[in-house]
Amino acid sequence: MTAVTPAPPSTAVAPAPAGAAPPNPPGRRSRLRTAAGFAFGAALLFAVAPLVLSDFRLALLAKYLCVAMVAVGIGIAWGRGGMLTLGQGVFFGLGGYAMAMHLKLADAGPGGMPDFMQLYGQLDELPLWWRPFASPWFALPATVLLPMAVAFGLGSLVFRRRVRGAYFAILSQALAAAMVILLIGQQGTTGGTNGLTDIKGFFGYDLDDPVNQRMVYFIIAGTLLALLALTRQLIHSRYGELLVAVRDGEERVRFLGYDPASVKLVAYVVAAGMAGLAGALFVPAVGIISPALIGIVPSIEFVIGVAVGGRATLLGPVLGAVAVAWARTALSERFPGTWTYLQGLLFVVVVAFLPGGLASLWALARRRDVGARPVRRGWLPAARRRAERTEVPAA
Amino acid sequence: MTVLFGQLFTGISIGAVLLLIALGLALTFGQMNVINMAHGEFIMAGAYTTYVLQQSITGAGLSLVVALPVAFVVAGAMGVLLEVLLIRRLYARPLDTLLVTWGVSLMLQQLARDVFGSPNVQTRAPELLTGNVALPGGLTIANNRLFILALALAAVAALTLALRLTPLGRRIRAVVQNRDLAAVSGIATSRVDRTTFFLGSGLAGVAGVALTLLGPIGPTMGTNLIIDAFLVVVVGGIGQLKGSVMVAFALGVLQATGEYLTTLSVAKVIVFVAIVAFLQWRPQGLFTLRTRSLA
Amino acid sequence: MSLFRGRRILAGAMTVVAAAAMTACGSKTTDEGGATGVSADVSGDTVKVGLLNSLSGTMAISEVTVRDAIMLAVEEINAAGGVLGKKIQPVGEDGASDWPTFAEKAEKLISEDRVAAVFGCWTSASRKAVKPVFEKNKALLFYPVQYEGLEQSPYIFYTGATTNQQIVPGLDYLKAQGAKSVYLVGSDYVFPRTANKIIKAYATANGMAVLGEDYAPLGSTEFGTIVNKVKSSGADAVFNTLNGDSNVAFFKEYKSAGLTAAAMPVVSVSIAEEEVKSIGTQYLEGQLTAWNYYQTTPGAANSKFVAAYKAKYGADKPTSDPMEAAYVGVHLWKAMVEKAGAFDVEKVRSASDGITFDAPEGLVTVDGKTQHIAKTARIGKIGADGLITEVWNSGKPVAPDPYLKTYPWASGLS
Amino acid sequence: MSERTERSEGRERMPDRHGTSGERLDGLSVRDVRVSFDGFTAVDGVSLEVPAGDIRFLIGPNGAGKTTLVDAITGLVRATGSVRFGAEELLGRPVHRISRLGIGRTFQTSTVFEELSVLQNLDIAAGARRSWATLARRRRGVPDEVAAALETIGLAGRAGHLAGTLAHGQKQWLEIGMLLVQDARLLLLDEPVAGMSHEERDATGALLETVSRDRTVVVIEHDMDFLRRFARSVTVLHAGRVLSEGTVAQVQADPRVQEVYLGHPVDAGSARTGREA
Repeated sequence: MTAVTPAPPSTAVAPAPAGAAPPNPPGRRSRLRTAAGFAFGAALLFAVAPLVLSDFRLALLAKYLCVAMVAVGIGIAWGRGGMLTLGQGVFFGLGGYAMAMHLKLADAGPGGMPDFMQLYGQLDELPLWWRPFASPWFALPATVLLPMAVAFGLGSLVFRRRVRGAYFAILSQALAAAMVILLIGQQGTTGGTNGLTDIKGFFGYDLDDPVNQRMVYFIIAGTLLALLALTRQLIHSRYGELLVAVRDGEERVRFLGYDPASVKLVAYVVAAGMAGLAGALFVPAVGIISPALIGIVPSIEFVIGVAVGGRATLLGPVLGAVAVAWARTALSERFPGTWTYLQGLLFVVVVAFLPGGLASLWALARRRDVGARPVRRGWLPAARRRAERTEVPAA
Repeated sequence: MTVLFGQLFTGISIGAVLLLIALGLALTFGQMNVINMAHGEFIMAGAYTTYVLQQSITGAGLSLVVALPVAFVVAGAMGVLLEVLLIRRLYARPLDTLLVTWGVSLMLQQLARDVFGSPNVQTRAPELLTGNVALPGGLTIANNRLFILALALAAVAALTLALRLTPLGRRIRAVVQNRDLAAVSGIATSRVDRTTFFLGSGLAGVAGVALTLLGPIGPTMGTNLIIDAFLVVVVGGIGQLKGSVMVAFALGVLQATGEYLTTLSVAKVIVFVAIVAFLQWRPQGLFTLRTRSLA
Repeated sequence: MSLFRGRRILAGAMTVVAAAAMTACGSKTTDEGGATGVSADVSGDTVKVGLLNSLSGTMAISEVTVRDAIMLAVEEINAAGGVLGKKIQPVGEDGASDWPTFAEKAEKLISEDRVAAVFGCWTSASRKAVKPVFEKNKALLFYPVQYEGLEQSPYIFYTGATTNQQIVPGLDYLKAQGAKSVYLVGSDYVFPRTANKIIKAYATANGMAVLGEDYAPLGSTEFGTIVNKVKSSGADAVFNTLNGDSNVAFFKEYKSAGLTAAAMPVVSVSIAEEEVKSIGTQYLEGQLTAWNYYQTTPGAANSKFVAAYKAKYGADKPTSDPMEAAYVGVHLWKAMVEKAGAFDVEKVRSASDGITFDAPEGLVTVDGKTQHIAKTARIGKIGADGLITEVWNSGKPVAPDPYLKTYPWASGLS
Repeated sequence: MSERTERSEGRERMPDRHGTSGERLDGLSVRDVRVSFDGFTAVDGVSLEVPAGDIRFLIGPNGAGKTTLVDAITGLVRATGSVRFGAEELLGRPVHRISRLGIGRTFQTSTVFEELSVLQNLDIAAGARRSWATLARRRRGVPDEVAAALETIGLAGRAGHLAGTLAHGQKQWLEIGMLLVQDARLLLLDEPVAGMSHEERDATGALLETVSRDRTVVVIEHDMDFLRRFARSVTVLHAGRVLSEGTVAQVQADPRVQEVYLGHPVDAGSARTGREA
């Protein structure tokens, strides 16, 4: 029970057993919808977007999709698991730095050192902890495993001690702040506030070349779709049901003989892995990773996207993240002086008056069956309300 | 030795600032469960109030004295407006208050930028508060720090007395402890909520006035303070003023010690790590209202 | 059942598409000259230039005034007939104090708006973030702020001071005043750390003692400990590379601790007239600054600049070094374009060497090799009226030396 | 892990009614249990024996320590003394471990997962011993013990409904059903019939009798009528101590009980809001 094994993705395509139609799991029609949805999404991302968007806009979309990956993870941890994590920037950053370190080393060539180290660090040789990242066999898995390991460490401490609700939110926020300070303080080896910039190549491909930028976009789009498939499986698995149960009644689940800490831990670790992957892909897409992407503000912005889209749905976080990022770009281009008002207003209106997010508009428009969730008025179940209000259970 | 005493006082004065900025949150977050990210902008409003008053009241000392109550009312009114317009709808989902008020804080910052300009503005401090008290052994204690310490302690005392002794305070405590029971006992809970929010936000305004003696007055001043303030309340324990008071000073001294022995950056990290470790030990903070409740 | 198979096929198709995209004729890093620049759109009777500054976020404090100064220069040039007969059409973007946003907006200005040049950026981090974008697209950036040196991009013109035009003169001045020891206080980021390395090398070579070195996180406003340490160190002077909000808190603490400009002067490199105004002369009177320009700098060019700026933005608005450098940048670009006779970036670059401009700070000359400009170094003292008056200057423009190659004591630095 | 997987998979196929028949029936033994909060002693040295298969009612005025005692047994609050179920000592174990020893409880306010269906609620309750591999897969079909529990609690027709849409009584039954599939051999029910109609009370009582055939049941209840009809034995708590114990008749005849308890006949109503509630 305490072992942590995330859902193996291969089960995503396991055939349904004949006969015994269970009342709840998605039926034929829903499967049809899913397949159609995926096909539509793939067509949109792989065919339409590259055709209609300029190189510059496509690169922006690639950036948005990275943010969307983080959002998918937050959707699991927060929407499904009730853990409002305001520190996803940390995991995004860990993934991004791991990737950027590798790419910087690859740019520098064998035995070379990243330019900034000589400039700011006056180092004669590569610091020890940089060295493993020269190997793609270390760096690539590290982009995902490193954030997951950190999440595992922190999560197993925090969840077991039942730190939750606002406590957890603020603690994760403090984590983001601490990470930023730590990175900036180590300027000679991390690039300080500048971060790691000027990344030229991606596994031998020149990132200045628009064709290669397009390739990076396709990789990102493909990864996002894969993550969505994985998430869909997770949500509909028994674990997914259990996670919702933990969100709505952690103590009750404990009395059923589960250890809610492990249940939450899995969701948190998965979300961290997704954020790490997103950070790793962000680096070739944008060419920079810096503390500015990790701190409190970007971490909240990740969450805002999820809230705007619809936290507990599968697609809500993706659409919300893309919509918020797009709105940010579009508004700031159109109204450079006043866009912050509009952005703030968007958050306020959506979160306060449309708690199910934009996805709930869709759901309201076409009443969906029982399996899907945040449709009803009031949206938050009584049990959840209690869980959030009553932050102080007898220890 | 002088330096050590100096550091101890620095720690205490950092604690006093933390306490002052956290005190309002101890009410709104601690008592009402509202995570108000715009609290920092209420502090900013207090600071700008001082600035505006100095445009017409030329005496620095007088303007400061006038600014304290005015800022309390200004920030308190902003808080009430926020409560009535938004937060009232969100009592059932405290975590969402965080996101909504964050949006509000963005807008308030931009508003400050448009009204007062992007650069920081200056206020004059009374000459008395820019000097220091010399103690034997070469030790000096800055007057503005003493003033803030006194102000923080006075605010705590006033708030404690108000909560303990006044009918309003009793009502606030009743609503905190059992909203439904308070409601059926004839307490207008929504009015109590509004009053509590007024007090909490008003205290932010007072903190803003005090901070003009120490730091910058600008559109982003609030964002730098808000996390520290929340940490104080979280570690202190929700619903307890004494927790916040003790934790503010403890964190202040810890930070000052860390700063002295290492660097400012490392000290900040040390404080964060200490907080995580502390919450491992006491997940509900230093002091908790023990209640039996499920989930 | 069949649907699942359908999805598997779909997944397969996606993989194929992705694989195809990967192998599709992208150039490898080893190929030469893969990317080509985007040329500016100069087809109409206007020419677009980009303005890239933070209008929101923490850096807006400083960068908004730079934007104002750029706009003033643009208007002046347009009023005088434009550049090569074309009116300048400014396209403004908000960098939002966020480095990746700077990169995004730079890319947008270059490839969507097809501007002829971009003016802006403030922090080193934002410059580092946009540098690859300008180099990739072979587009021009005019960077208006004093910085830590050690950089020379072919597509950036640095119109602010590099270290040998600001920090080194500041140290020279302290040395001449008889300072035997300094204490270093800075914000925790690239510029102060690099500056302090230079200062330490200088101090070692010149028999000055560095009694301490402390950094505050960016935006930090708690200076009790640092001032405590500074005070007990008994240094002759403090060299201050703090940035933004931290300066306000530092000087308030400094005064409260009983430290004065007479007993322990502070030389600041990030405090200009605008900052003086926001900190208050109550705390700053008598302290020193190192820059290349002050509002009080004598000369007809400056009188005209100050008058024009105040007329446009208000009599209470001071002018400062970064604003002036930004203003000068636009005029230098105009001169380069006119000398080259074209907006083409490569032609502008090769025409740049030796361009001079009678700037508010005095005569400046572009050094085509480093793409920095020769400027006069000036040490100033902050007065009770909030203005800074010059107490020393280098007498003639100091040639830019971003890598400090002409200073023997700095040989180990770059 | 693999061994566990087999067991849990095997359990799902088991034809027995609730997967419990044939397992041993244990009694609860509480010895000198004390619980105090910040100086206030809520349970002050309670000892009681509940024999296997009993339906024991815990009664007592508001603040007597009934719920706190159940909290102590289930690990929610720290206590000193000894609580044994069968051969296992419960005190000092974490909540979920105690639960896995076969101790199940309900709460005064119903705590079903309102956003999940009845079936999903029961499936989760049945699954505490499932391996992660099982958890990662979707539920296909209805596990046998869940189907049996659906029958027992009479909610077979509403399996697909969201638990939040059930009537109050039905939620309570769902909670009991969750204990059944959870394989609880000791059921601790906190005011199961509060707020129920007469018909619902009768049905609940009948359910308790069915359930107690192969389980031990402890009920906290204020409803005297319900107690008289369904209790097999009664323990009266007062001020954190055992005041009286015996059959319904014995307890009713005890003068001490009459003094402290029957003097406050309408406890049930006010109990909802106080600390004890």
